Amino acid sequence: MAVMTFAEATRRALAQEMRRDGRVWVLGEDVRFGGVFGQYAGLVGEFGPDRIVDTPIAESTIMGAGLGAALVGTRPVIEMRIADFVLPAMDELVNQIAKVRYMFGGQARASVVIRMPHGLLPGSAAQHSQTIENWFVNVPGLVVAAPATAADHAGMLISAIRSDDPVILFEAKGYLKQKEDVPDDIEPVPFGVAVRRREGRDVTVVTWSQGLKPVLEGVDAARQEGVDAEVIDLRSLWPWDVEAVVSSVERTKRLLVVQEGGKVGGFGSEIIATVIERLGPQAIKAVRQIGAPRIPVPFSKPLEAEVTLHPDAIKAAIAQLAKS
Amino acid sequence: MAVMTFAEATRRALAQEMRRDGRVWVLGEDVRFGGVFGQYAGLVGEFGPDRIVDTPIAESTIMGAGLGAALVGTRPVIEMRIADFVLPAMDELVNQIAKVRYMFGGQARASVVIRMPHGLLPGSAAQHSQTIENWFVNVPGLVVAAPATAADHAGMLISAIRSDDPVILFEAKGYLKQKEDVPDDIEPVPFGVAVRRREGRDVTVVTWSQGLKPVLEGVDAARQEGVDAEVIDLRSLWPWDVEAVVSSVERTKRLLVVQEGGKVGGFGSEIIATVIERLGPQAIKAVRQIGAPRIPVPFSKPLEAEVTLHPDAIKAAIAQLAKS
Amino acid sequence: MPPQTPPLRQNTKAHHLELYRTMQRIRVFEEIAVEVHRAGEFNGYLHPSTGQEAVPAGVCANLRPDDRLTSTHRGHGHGLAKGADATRMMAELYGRATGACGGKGGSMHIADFSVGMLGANGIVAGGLPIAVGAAQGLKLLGSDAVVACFFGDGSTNRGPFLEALNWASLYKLRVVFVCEDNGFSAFTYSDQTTAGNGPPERARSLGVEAVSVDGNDVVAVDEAARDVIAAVRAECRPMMLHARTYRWYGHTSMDPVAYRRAGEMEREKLRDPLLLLRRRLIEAGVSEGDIGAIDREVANEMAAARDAARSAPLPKARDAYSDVQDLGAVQWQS
Amino acid sequence: MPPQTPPLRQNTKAHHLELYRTMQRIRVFEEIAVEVHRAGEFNGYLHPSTGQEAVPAGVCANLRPDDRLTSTHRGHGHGLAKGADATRMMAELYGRATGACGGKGGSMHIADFSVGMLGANGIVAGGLPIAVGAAQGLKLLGSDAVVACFFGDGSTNRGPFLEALNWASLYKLRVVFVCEDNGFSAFTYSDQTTAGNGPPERARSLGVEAVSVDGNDVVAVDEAARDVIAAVRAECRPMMLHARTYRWYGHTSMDPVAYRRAGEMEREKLRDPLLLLRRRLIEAGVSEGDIGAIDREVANEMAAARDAARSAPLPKARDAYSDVQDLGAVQWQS
Ligand SMILES: Cc1ncc(C[n+]2csc(CCOP(=O)(O)OP(=O)(O)O)c2C)c(N)n1
Ligand SMILES: Cc1ncc(C[n+]2csc(CCOP(=O)(O)OP(=O)(O)O)c2C)c(N)n1
Ligand SMILES: [Mg+2]
Ligand SMILES: [Mg+2]
Repeated sequence: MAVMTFAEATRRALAQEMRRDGRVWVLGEDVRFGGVFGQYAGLVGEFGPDRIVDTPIAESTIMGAGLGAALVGTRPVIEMRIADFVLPAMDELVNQIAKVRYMFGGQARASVVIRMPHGLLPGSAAQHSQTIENWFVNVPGLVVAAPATAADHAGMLISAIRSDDPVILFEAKGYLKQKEDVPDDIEPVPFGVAVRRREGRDVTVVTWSQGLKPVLEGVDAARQEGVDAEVIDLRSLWPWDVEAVVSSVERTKRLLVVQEGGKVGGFGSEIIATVIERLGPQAIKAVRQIGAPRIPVPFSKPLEAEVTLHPDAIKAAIAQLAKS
Repeated sequence: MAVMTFAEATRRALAQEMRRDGRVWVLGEDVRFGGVFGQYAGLVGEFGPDRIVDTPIAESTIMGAGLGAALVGTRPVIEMRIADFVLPAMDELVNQIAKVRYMFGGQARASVVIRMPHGLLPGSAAQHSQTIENWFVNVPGLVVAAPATAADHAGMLISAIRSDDPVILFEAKGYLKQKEDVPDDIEPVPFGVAVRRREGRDVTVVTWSQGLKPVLEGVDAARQEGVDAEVIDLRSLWPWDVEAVVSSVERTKRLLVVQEGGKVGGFGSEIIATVIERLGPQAIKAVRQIGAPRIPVPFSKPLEAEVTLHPDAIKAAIAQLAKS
Repeated sequence: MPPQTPPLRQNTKAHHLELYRTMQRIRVFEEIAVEVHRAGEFNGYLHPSTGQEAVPAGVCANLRPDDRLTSTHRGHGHGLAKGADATRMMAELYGRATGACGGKGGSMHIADFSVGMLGANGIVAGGLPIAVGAAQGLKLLGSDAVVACFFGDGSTNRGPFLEALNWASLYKLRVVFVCEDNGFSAFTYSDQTTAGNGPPERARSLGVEAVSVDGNDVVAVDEAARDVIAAVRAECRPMMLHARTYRWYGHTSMDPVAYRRAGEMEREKLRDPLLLLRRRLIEAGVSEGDIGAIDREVANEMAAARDAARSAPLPKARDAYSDVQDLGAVQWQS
Repeated sequence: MPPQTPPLRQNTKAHHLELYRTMQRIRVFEEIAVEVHRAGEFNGYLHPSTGQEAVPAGVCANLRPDDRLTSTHRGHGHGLAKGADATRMMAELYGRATGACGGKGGSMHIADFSVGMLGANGIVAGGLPIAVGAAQGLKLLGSDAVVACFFGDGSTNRGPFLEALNWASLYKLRVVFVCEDNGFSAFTYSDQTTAGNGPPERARSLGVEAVSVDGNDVVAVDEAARDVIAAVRAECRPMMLHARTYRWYGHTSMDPVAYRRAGEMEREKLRDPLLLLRRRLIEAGVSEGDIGAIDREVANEMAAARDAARSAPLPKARDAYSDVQDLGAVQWQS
């Protein structure tokens, strides 16, 4: 175990995979410089500029070239800088990467990793803060991961690189420069397997990515007041661990979904709809969802607070659910 | 009343608005030719090539130029040809159009209409068939309409043109060349107001766009067998008529959502989650959702049938819900 | 003869007959496809390249089997010229289980990776970023294979054109950008939506050398492509081959081309690439009989392809669920 | 003097002093902004344009109030030069209710529609399609207003550059494409990611005439812009003004520019646009005192802007819910 930043954990994981497999390479803006969060610091020294490739500012072609390079047998790691910049690359991601294997009847594999730091980083405003995971959950062909811990960031990056499917790795932007414990040997973390971060029998709280820290705070505070909430960190959104959630809700009969992104049209609704269809409404006592209101992310602090998760609100929601 | 194609109904609505307001104009590919569904047939003759503007194949700039033109006070109708082609224009739509008013503190209005024929048209395959409404429901700043009848297509186009908000109009691609009754004077159809297409007390069926026709078939067949389902055609997805759905489900206690697009991550889950949060699970007896499985749209007919809505399956789901 | 013309092939006549065969195969494949599509034997979009056959024929005659190709929505010729099997291609148009993509793609998504044909594309300019990435991957793997990237004149107005050419130039990649300039962007003449002096000048402004050629003269295309591809491979840098040609049918097989300028089709028919080569072959002493023999072979091949496609099985419903993804794939339920 | 130099302004000295004032206002505004940002007085991204002031100053001196401007992430200079109020701009950086955008945008989204400043942009090349659309809308409305579209050298590698220039050329729109070529694309030198011979050649390949100018010489920029904007307005066609300049700070105010080439900053400091103009003014007989007076006025103006911003109120939580949309707006709940 060692304490390091999330960015450093992924840097080590990537280096490990690049040493293991010469077909793995990186393309993105400013990666030789080290990447905007230092995720690539120093890698060009070890792997050279043909494997740590600085690209023009050309997201469409960063994405599309990644696909082309995969089609001839390399394993590109596509760096998007932040998730908002995938918007100019949506055609290449959704119309091409997600579909080539299928459209071509299995002849092609788009074995790429798409790294997208997402979510709130204070002061980043409307075009640099978006959380749009559910769009990709909606797109057949894609694997969608959204880890919350440094170890999971690193482990899921390894799994993503080894996967033959295209994997979108939403990295928690606000956490990348924070430090956590990371195992010395970084092991691959599987997709579709949630982790129970707290045990409890009163309420099931489901979250992921930048939802986890405020959830744990809120849950621990609720525990002080005698309500035991179970916390499920999904870690990946497609595939996602339906069984873990369903079996917990079967016990607690109460479900709270907490997401940093917008509640309307977000993945939280997908969880609720799935659980309701699986268990039937009568098996459940109460359901709630916390997420950002349907407004763009504003710049000024008191405004930004309106789209930020607050442990107090989470605690209050848990208490309210436990009573119903 | 006159019988005409959906495309013709929208053509008349557009001409009516262009006569009324000289600031309204159209930009898109092949619009002088008449548009790929004939929605613009002959309009260049009346309004000239400066208001019916043939553009290069450049979706990013079609979208972005529409925004720029709105910022100086014109009212552009942006033609995307089919919804799949919005993918290269996502930055301009989501990062710019949806956000300018907010980011600039109310100084700007992006009063544009974005026309996107969407959904299945047989044989169109993976890149020409997508149904991605829920992504835009997730984006603050946007109005999202998805009408199902010719009259609603025309009426909502009028409302969209007159609206100061940016409005996405998902037109039912498979219906555009079909014929229906349309009033002689096309009146604006409001957003956020659903229509009850069938009354019934056993099950509430919610649908929109290309869901409506198979739903009506399935519901009518179920009625033959003694189950009375209520059909709510949402017509717009943001804003959407939560009250209409909630009050119906309060009565029927059973909810079936039918959508043509992918069920996973689709708007159906949003409806279910919203209703459950509003009424509480205990107030409801059963919930189901029908939508396409999470696979790309395949070309070959027997495969395509797997992502097509079948009235029989809808009927069966209604019968099953009524029993539970 | 212009000075850059390469020395004649060892057996020019045989080589030209092969070019003829390739073009005739494309011509007949598409004539049959249009006929049966119009007759309703399958649905979806069909974009014939009739009139443009000289470009894929001339370019692909100079590609190695391990060279790659990215295509467009108008991709039948690219596939056939690169060596894809006509029977499997026709079966794909029909949506059959035996099709090149098992029926999942149809005409607009035909691919045959076994011959380096990395796929047609339903998105205009969609192939350009893929092509440069493929070349970059090949370079990383130490291969000297070339990627032939086909695209239409209309696609030079989309952003990926600039991005991909800048990219290929920057990383010195082995890409031949083949611009099939047929004058049309769907239902609109490209000159009405395109500013500047054409694709070659755009290419040069991005550091990509460009060569123009009469895209209806297969011998000219072949010779230009030979030089261009040799330079691209040896010097490890991209080049553009800009071929002026003409689209005979409408944008799709169903488009009556009401917008065509008067007299244009009549003029262009005289510049039919097959007619031009046939005339040249005869002048060079090839007999009508030798040409007729090829025509008959091709007619038989394509009729057989059509018959095989007609009688081939459709895929099963459950096949809709395969090849989506390994992780998180949804299962078929009967 | 090159032949195309326009006749001198009626009062050149006064005009040059105005150019000086504009540049000095940008310089001091940003120096203060960097200082207080580094001190943690507000958060978010801050992209200073220090060293590049001559470009917006010279261009905007030739714009009418009803001309429009689209900007970039590095937009303080564009706003100030176009006439936006420094106090409201500074308040926006601080996220105050009195800010140009009520605190919703911050530095990266500053806009002032009252002076035709249609907004900074957090997306590289984001302003290009907007600019051509604005020009198209103005033309449709019968106005002869010009749109000045500012963008960086790095953005010429994104697709919208090609699309927008082709567009403006095609529809003959009144757009001045102002390329602020500072040599950097964020943390990377642009020459490492850009092929070809530069933005002017790219522009010409799209039918857009281009003029290059020393972007650190405000008099040269002013004179070139005068010609270009006059031609654009009178002839109703787009042109590019390509200005070579240099970025003094890092990509953001927090970037120490560890990647800067040795000796470069020292060389560039000698080409400080303010230094160059000051020297020229003195040579032309302007007194140090007159210049010093401007400096003092500007210092006072900007210090006052900072003080006003510091003490201005923050927006209220409920303000987060306004100006999203009319239909379907979510309501604030205390
Ligand atoms: C991004 C995108 N926009 C629009 C279309 C619709 N479309 C299909 S082909 C075509 C014309 C393409 O012209 P060109 O590139 O010259 O190819 P050609 O059809 O002439 O072979 C258009 C507009 C599309 N498929 N993709
Ligand atoms: C589409 C997009 N990609 C990447 C970024 C991150 N980014 C912000 S500014 C910048 C560099 C832009 O270079 P240039 O256009 O030359 O402008 P400069 O910063 O030099 O003024 C980058 C890469 C972005 N904002 N938008
Ligand atoms: Mg063409
Ligand atoms: Mg720059």
